[in-house]
Amino acid sequence: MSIVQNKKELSNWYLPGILGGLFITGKHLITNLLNPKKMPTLNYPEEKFEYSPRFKGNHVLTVKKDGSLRCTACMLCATNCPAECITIKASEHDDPTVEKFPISYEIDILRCVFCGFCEEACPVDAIRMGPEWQTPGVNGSEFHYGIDRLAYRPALKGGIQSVLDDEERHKAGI
Amino acid sequence: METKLLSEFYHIDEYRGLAGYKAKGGYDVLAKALKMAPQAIIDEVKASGLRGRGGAGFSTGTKWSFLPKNNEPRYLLCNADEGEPGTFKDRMMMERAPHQLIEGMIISAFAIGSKKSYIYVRGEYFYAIGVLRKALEEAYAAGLLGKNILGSGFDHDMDVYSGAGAYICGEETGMISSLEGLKGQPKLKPPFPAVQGYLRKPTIVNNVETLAAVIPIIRDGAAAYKKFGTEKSTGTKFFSLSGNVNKPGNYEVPLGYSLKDMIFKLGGGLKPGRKLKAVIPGGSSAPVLTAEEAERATLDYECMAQMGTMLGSGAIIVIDDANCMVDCLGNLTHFYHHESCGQCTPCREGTGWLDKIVHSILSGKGRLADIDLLVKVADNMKGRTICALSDAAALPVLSFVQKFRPEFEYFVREGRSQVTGKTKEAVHGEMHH
Amino acid sequence: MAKCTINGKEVEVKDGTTIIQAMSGEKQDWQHGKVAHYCWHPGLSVAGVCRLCMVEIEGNPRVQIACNTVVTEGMKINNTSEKVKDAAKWGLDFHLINHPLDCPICDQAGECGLQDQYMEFGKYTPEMSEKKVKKHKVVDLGPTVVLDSERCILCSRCVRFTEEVSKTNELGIFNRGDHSEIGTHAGMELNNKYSLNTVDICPVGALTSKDFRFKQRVWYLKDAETVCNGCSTGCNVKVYFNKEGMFRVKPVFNKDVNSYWMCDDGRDIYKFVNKESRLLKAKKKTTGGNWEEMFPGAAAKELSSTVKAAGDGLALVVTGQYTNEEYEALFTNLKTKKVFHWVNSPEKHNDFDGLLIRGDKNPNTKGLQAVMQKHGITPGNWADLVAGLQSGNIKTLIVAAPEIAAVYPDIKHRVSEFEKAHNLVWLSSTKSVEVDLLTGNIWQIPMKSFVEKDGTFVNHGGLAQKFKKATTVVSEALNLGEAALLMSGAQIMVKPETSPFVETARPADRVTLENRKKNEFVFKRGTL
Amino acid sequence: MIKVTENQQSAQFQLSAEGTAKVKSELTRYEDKMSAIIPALYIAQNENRGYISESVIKHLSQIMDIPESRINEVFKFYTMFNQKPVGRYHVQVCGTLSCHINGAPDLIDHLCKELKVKKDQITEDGKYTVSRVECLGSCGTAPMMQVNEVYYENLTKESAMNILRGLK
Repeated sequence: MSIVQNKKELSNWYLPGILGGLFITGKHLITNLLNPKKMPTLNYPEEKFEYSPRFKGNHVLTVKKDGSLRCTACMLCATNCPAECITIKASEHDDPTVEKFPISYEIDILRCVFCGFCEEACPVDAIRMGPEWQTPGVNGSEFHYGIDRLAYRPALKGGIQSVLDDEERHKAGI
Repeated sequence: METKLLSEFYHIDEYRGLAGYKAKGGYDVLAKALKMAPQAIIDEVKASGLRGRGGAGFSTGTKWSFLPKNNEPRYLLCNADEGEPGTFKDRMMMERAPHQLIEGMIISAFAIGSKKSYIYVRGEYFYAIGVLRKALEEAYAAGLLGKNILGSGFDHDMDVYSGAGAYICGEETGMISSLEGLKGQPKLKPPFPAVQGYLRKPTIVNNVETLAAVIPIIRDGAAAYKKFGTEKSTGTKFFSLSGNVNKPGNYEVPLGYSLKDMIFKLGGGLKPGRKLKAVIPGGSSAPVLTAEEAERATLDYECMAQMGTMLGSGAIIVIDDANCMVDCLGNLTHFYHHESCGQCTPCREGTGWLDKIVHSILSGKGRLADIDLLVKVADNMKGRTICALSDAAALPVLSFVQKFRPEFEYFVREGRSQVTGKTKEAVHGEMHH
Repeated sequence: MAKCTINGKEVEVKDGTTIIQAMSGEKQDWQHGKVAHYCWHPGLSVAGVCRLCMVEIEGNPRVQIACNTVVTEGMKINNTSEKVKDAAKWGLDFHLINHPLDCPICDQAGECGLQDQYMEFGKYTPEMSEKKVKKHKVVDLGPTVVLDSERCILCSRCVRFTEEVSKTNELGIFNRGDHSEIGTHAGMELNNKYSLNTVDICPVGALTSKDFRFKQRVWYLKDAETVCNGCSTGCNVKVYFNKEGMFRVKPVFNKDVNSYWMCDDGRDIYKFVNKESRLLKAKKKTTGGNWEEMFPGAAAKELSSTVKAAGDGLALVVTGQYTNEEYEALFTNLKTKKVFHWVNSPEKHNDFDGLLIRGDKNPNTKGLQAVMQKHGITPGNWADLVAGLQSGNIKTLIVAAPEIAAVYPDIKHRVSEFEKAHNLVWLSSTKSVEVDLLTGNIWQIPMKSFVEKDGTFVNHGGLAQKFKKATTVVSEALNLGEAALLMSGAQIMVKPETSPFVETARPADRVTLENRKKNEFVFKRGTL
Repeated sequence: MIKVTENQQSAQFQLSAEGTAKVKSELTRYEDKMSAIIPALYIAQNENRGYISESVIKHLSQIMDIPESRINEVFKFYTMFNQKPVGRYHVQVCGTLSCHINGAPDLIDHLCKELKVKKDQITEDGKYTVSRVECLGSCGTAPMMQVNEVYYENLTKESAMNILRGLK
């Protein structure tokens, strides 16, 4: 790796470097003061950065029209997860059209590497990676997100609707 | 002209009873046969070149010679299930001349040394079953059945068994399963019925007409019988003419008779203003012939095979130009979808698939790729199952699509029939029961 | 013997074997080439309905099914030709056109015949775009099995099983064509002693076991072969387990013991191995005191003094549930003449239901009798034990208790008799409610279950069957031999094996704040 | 979890004495007693108002000592055994090819319209059920129908309705 050496005599002096730096900072200070609108920085946390839909943040368990979890506890995400941080406990649903659903669905966020493999593995669009990522926690156990945290946390406003829907699927005969 | 070898006295009502039948020379051939050696009868039938009249056209003599040469009990079964659409000759023979069938069966049973035989009649023929039962009582009373028939020391029992509505029971081993009280599902072959059939005993299954044809062969000898028909397809055969023809019905003609004469002379031609479009020569499972092919076809096993179709049960369905071929194919695929016994996967699922594809075309939602899909599915059903129903379901599809492809493509492009202009609502594909 | 060439290789088979038997070979290892098949099962009759096992035979224009065609001399068979591959591709396609998209919720996923054989022989370009046939889902067939008719490929294995093996004729295929469905006649249940075998032989997820329903995904389970300790037949079985416990038991083929089958009671033996029903710690209780837990090895060592003090006042009660090796060690180390063989329900001892279930519910009765004979011990009858306990000349009683207490109906009555002993040592792998209620000096020492130790069982027919340790559930448990050695005063060090089993509810590695303080990783800065 | 239960609405079915005797005679008539299943089902269907219910199968299974699932398999395989009640006159119009191209579909629609009933349902007075069936082996006299046990051939819309009205 070749390193560019600035051999000019002037760069050995202390003052010209400092004054140059101060000049640049002053220039930015003036322009921002004159038209604050053009400032690139955001007033966090009031304004939050608009991430692209592909952004891989905290997981979201999608819901059906009637609000129940879309997930069928098929364990494909847990199998595909390299960090093995998803533990699911499946059980029988009393509504005969829904055969299998998760009683407990837990992601240990501390273990999760946010790679999105679970999103890819899911056959029924039940888990997605949402835009938020700044979620603090004090106690280690707070970093175990359960169903209520993953599907119905306040930021999701009642849960994100899944694209797939059972009625259309059954009507199409699949 | 018709040559009434078997059906000479069918027009006489008393011929149905024992007295009327005997008056016309009935049961004399039985007396003659009982004096002959059983092997001589088999050789006579083999020499006559008689081939199965039910649909397969297998040489009857050869089939009889497959029986093991020991005197283990064996059965003779008469296949009167007649489920092939377009065929109604067996019904006429049983209703008009039950004793002819009974006499033919006793001679055949004597030839193969069978002590017990059944006539398996399809359940819908209540009247024919009644006539047969009465004829059997008369025969038992007259000593023609039971112990020591006509003093010849040969005893034989015969019974009628009623089916219950299943096209599959027309298949040899399907009928045997039905007789054994199981679902009428065909059995794995080998072992073939001649080696191990009904109740795992050697069994011979022949069609009504085949067994009746034994009588003229024994009465006049094989040479006289060979005078009728062509060199390889000897003798006469009943042809059931139906469809858009003025005089539908059963006609007994020598094999090799021209199909054109059958339709326009005996059949009385088409309705005025209609032109011939297609002919199904051998029952619904025989590939269809276009009008030109039908003009030059002759009704015998060789010519039919040469034109890529089958003589089958001899049921000629005439279709004129007022019918839409796609609609006719939909009718046939629904028939096979309803009648598949569901044992083998290619046929159980394939018939359903073909039916749904044709009906999606009929309802105007077909795609061009569907036509090639029909050919691919039908090709991959043929020859892959225990019995020939999947071939019977595939052959109409292949022949209809190959010979009337423009009509299918028109239906797909326009969404309605080229002939009738109608489309069928999609509900038809669902099965009712 | 008929000689034929399969895929170019010369093979010699007995007369009358079909091509599929020739290709699968004795041990089902398919070394002559894998044949796709569903309805053929070596233990059942040939149905020939799935039409997948197509092979090409020289001189025969059409492909033939391998399961029904008998090998004749000089027959040349190949199943690698394009025609056969195409036949298998389309055969599988026909199976799948009406098959529901249930893999996410189907228990059979991971070991499903359709999944595996489609990956191997499939076409990968499905062309079915019509409506699928809708049938009954989640049908309750009986106490043990759930049916899903849409997944069923109608291979009729289960119908043939209820006809030929269990001979109970509950199942049938009703209706016709592609509306046919497996089922029982209204109201009748699939409720015989071998009903769960239908779940094993069902190649797809149509028949699933109620007991295993949704418990675990099969690719999370490890399996190990062992011998069932449910009764004296000694069926070869495979147990399926992982970190959270043992989930199910399936039979393994053994020509002369259980062929391909296994009874339903045998499938519950995993319940006596899981932690919920196991004795985890040794327990000691002196008269008037209550139970105090202790380390099993220490308890056994401490007992060596009482055993030496008892001298010939020592009595042994043994049951047929342990292995030959353990009996050997027991009788060589604890020298005593007073040995009693506790037999459960002797009157039902030589019942036999004609297939696999035997009245003698102990896996190793014959082995115990052989070892006792070798050591010249004749088991005393029960009255002497009771008399000895009353008269007090039996001071210390060591009981090698049964693993599966349920098969010992007289346990409450017997345990009340043991209570009279001055010192009672109860060696058992499972918790025992009756013993917990006793008073007096009682020791309970946890034993290893049959899955956690190597050993040999001798079944009713005298066939000795060796089996290996599958896994460890209770790490501190001893086996009978170790306990006997320790109690007889030998100075051996029993090292507990590491047990992968954890409490089911607790996630494996929860990081709590207390852990973080102890965990030095957090405070030492890592070097890049 | 759907429980396959026996629907209780049909009271326990009992064959008449004469019917039982006929079934018993059928058992010994053929080479193997299983062959008596189809005749027995015919006898039971005639005595149970033209259709077969689950209790009929249970009763037959007791009399003939054959497992219920075997009888039920045969019953549900064949089309001439009705699984649902039918009217006193079961009008079965053939719909296969020869009849199809000779106007069978219009005949069926006409009959359904006239009798104000949908296919396979029973008219209010319980007298008729119209259903389309497969080939009845009378293609020369198309279009045709079978009412219970009698074939009526060479039909037109009017002649068919006259025949049906004429039935008591």
